[in-house]
Amino acid sequence: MTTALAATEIVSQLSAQFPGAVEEAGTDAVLVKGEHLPAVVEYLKTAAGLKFDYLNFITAVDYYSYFEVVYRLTSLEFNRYIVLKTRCYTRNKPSVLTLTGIYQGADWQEREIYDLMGISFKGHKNLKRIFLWEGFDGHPLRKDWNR
Amino acid sequence: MEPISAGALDIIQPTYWPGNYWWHWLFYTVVVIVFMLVMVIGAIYFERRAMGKMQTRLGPNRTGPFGLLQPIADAVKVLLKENIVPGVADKIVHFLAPVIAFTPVLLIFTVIPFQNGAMLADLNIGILFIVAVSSIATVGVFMAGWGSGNKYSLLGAMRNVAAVVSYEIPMVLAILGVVMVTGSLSMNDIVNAQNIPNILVQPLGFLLFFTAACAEINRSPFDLMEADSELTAGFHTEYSGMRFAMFYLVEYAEAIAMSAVISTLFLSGWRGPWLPPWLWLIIKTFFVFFLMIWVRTIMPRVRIDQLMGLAWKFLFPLAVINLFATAIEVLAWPDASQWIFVGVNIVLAGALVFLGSRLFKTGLGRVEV
Amino acid sequence: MKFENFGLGIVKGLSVAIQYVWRHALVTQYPEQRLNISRRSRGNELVWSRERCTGCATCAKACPQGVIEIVTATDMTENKYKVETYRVDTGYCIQCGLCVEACPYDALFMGYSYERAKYRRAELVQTNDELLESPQRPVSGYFHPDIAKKLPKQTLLIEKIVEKRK
Amino acid sequence: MEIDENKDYIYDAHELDVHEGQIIEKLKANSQKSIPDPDGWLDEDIKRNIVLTSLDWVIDWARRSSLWPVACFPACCAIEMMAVEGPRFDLSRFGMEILRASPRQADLMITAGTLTWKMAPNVQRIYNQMPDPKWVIAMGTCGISGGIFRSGYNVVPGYNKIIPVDVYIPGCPPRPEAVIYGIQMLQKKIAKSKAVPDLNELPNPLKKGKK
Amino acid sequence: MTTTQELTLKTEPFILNIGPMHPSTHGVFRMRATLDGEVVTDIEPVFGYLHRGIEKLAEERTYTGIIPFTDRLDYLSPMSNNLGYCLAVEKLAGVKVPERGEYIRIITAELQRLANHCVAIGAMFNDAGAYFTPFLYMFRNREKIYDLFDMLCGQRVTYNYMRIGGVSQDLPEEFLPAVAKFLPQLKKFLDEYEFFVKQNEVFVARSKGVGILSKELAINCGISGPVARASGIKHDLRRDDPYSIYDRFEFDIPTAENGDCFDRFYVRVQEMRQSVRILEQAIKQVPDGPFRANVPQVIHPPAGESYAHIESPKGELGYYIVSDGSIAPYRFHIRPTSLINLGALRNMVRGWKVADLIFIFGSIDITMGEVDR
Repeated sequence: MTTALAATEIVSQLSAQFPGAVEEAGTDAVLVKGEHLPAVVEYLKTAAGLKFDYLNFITAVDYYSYFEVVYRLTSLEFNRYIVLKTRCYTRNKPSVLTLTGIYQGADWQEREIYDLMGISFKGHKNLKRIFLWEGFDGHPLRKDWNR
Repeated sequence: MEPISAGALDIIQPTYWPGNYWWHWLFYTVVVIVFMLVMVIGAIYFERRAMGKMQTRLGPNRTGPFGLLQPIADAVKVLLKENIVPGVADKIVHFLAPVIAFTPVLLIFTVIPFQNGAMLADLNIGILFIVAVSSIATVGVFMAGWGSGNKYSLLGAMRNVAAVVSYEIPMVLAILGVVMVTGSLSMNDIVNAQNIPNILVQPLGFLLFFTAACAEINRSPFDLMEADSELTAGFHTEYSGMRFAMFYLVEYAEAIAMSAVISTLFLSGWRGPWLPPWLWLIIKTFFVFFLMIWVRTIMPRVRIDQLMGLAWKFLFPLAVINLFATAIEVLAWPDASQWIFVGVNIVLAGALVFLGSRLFKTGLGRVEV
Repeated sequence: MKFENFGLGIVKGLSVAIQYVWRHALVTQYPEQRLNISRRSRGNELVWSRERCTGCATCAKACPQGVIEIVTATDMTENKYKVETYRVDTGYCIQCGLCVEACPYDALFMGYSYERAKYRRAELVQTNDELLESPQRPVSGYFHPDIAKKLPKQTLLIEKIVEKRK
Repeated sequence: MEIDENKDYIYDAHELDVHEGQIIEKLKANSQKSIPDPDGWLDEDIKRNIVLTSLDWVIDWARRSSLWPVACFPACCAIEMMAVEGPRFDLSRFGMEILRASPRQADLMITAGTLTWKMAPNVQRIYNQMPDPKWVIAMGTCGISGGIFRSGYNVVPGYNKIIPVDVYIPGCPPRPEAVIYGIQMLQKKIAKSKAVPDLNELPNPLKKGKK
Repeated sequence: MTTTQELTLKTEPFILNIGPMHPSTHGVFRMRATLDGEVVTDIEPVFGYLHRGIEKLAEERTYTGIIPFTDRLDYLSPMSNNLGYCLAVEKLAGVKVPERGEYIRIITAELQRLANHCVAIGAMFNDAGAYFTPFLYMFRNREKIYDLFDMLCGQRVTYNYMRIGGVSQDLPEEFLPAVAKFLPQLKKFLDEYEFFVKQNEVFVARSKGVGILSKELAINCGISGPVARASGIKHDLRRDDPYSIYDRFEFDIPTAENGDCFDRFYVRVQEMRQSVRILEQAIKQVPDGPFRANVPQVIHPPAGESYAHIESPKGELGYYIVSDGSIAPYRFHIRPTSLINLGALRNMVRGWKVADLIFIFGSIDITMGEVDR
């Protein structure tokens, strides 16, 4: 059974490693500040007892007042998963740090989020539209996008 | 059955049968062209029905009784379609390619004996003429690939040139084996000398020739030139209408030509009990053609570097050894009956195939990039 | 490329392919031989029964695309709204069957026949009386088990290849 | 084998994409109205005034009994197209199993799948590359009207927006028998089309400016 | 072990556009391959030719109205998509599915895995060049499974069969005997198919050692399903994170070591045998009783988010749904198994020839509906 890594246990470990990185810890989701994200993910991937080496998916949700980018990592060895979230509060040109350095699987999913949601990923080598054509105006998955 | 001396048969079938040279030429030209067209239409129908049956489905059976008019419908439709020449294409080369690809195939049929001595030209260098003429078709195919200005057809044409060059050698060496046993190059003499069909006398020769012929005429498992799963439609991607009909004709005419050559060289052409001799030739041609269809049904395509590897590392050594062994046999027992050859050659073929497949290995085909 | 077992693999493949030559080809030659399609088959049209329909438009709400256009009278006569127009564009309906499932009065059925190709785009739109049930427009047993029982049993490729001519 | 990393080919990927984007925008702008169905022959057929010479009949017979479909398989209807080509509902009985991959040799386009605006220029180019006597069958609800994805921002509401469609087969996806029924309807249409243009209707090049 | 052949001839690379409409790109997938002669030096995939914007359209439809969408995502295995979506919404709305509904779902999902692997293996042979024969042999079984699904829900490809809380209609009485009759036929066919194909010299030559995907690269790219198991990753959601009632059946997970095209083919054949084993156990234990929890057609799940993933025939298929309490989901995201499985295509293909590029792409078995959504 892929058990969720208890948020409380991980939050203490993370705030010890990266002071101020964790904003709050929901039931099984950990809210991380944007600029600490790659460091936290790197730590989760390489730490001895954690070994979150498998990135399930990345998606983004538009909550009108802020954008939330959701990451789900799984550790194949210990059969555990954890959900990380970051928020960016600006509506024009929101941006998050990229994870392509850590997971190669993140490349196209980040391009998809940039294409459909408009969140740009700083440090992504090839950030272009993946589904729509270059001249398409706007990002369709935003709540305020009308046809 | 002792060989029929040419003289005895003059009463039935003088070599220049209708007397005057020109009548003979006219009669046989008509025979060759009609034979080729009818056989190609039969081949198209036979292939689509046979492959259909082997794939648990039926072939075309709605146009005409049992679908017999399907190839005719295809021909009429394709001839009447609009002829599109791409703007990028090199017009003259694009126009000439099907002509140059088609004429050599027609020439092969001139030398194939329908009956004892009954062929357009009883050349005494018959088989050499066939080998020489059949490699001109490659020029036509390459012109098609280059002329249509399309990257896919260029890739297909380049592959064709590479394949035909490599498979010419095992093919010729396999023919040499047969020529050495019969002692003459003329197709008619080859057939007359075959009291035991050469497939028994030269089993390895038959295998090599069949494989090399399949590679030359772009039949599976070597159909890299018109590889429809990789290069959309290979070298004739940009051809439509009449010119595509010519290429479609070339594909099947070459298959029928090679089957006729194989049945003449290895299955003792028109010789056979009860039925009239020319009917035997047609039956044997369709049998060899069925072999090609049968192989095409199940075999995936070979990659281009494996194609080369197979030609140079597997067929070529075997062909040389086979030639060498045949030479020794012909010298050692010049007058003995050929049944000794049969025994020795079959054992030799088994040993060579076993040894060859044990030693044969091509590289992995990956280039460090 | 290695011949591990000396061309035996090719011979095996040839032997399997040749066996199908004398086996029966599993083809139903469509225009002449026809299969009994499934009893719950969702054919390419909707069948609507005017008597049972009360004009409640639950089907129009349940349709994900809004294919069904229904216009009813405003007043209720013996607790039914008289339906003036009931239009379905079969070129736009995807036959997902959610409307048949949602209809509380079993007034809507899926069609049973599939030969509905047309030359003109306009002919695909069917309004009121063209939607009623008729011998040319049989009814399928999708979400109607009683109708399904009356339909012929389905021809399964597992059992037999083609429906024997009766 | 040294390949210089700074790829200085004729055009780089971004330039290609921008150019493709412009083509799509231009196509999207001028294909809002759907192309009228080529059904002129249907009215004449009802009025019984289609007269076919025997040559017409032979050419029509040849054309309708060897229709070669082009591979146009975007989405789920492609699975049903495979089933039609498959062993149970065998399309090769109609002589149609030669699936020409290149549009040059094909004469029937069965549009098996949803058409998106990004794909529309390619489908139009394939249609234009097909040699002349060519027909189109709009297979499936997505081909007729965009179907379940009609309100999507990237979906063309029906193939008849960009290419003239001869036969519409509803269904999502239509059963293989429905596809064969549609193909037979197309064959009826071809059987009635005039293949050989009669001479007096052709513009006479000698008479200047008359016709 | 890759042997390096140093090409002495300096050839000028050219870009070959393996365009959206290509006979063996399994739909509308486009690759800009940079070729040096026959050798592929670089490919740049272009997506979006089948992007229908399902995630945007789903935000305007009720939870039951989305089920026809999930049929059209991975149109080679719609039943698995339905199952994944229904599990996600049931987790969100807290609906308990009755026993009979669970068993019907498992039977249909495993039948769908058989049907999907049929086309996957058949299409792979088509890309290798075998002229449709292995594909048509495999398609016969898919036709048999079409009949079974046609009997259940009336459609051959887009089933729209599962509902939130169970399935839409009960099994007809002749369904289970038909499945019981189908399974031995399939086992006999699988043996004949292995005899027919597994030792074919040319197929072995084309697939052994071609397009190797190493285990670390597969994990790093997030690859799942038969492609990952062929590279040695022993991860199968039916065993590691058992959803619905998979923990009641015993079956094993076939894996292979060196992750080349042959292993991907052979893992799929073995997976078909395991699915037959599961089906044999499942059809014996189907209980009677309700097949569907009583859930209205339009439901209001509580506000919140949920993610449920299943082992679809292509890999880990997940649905991430955020609901704000209304009748339509606030955000509907699908974990695209095929898109993520393609992540390592560039590393697997560089250095191989054009023929291998097509064959390796075919061995990953993707469906464009799931890639572009």
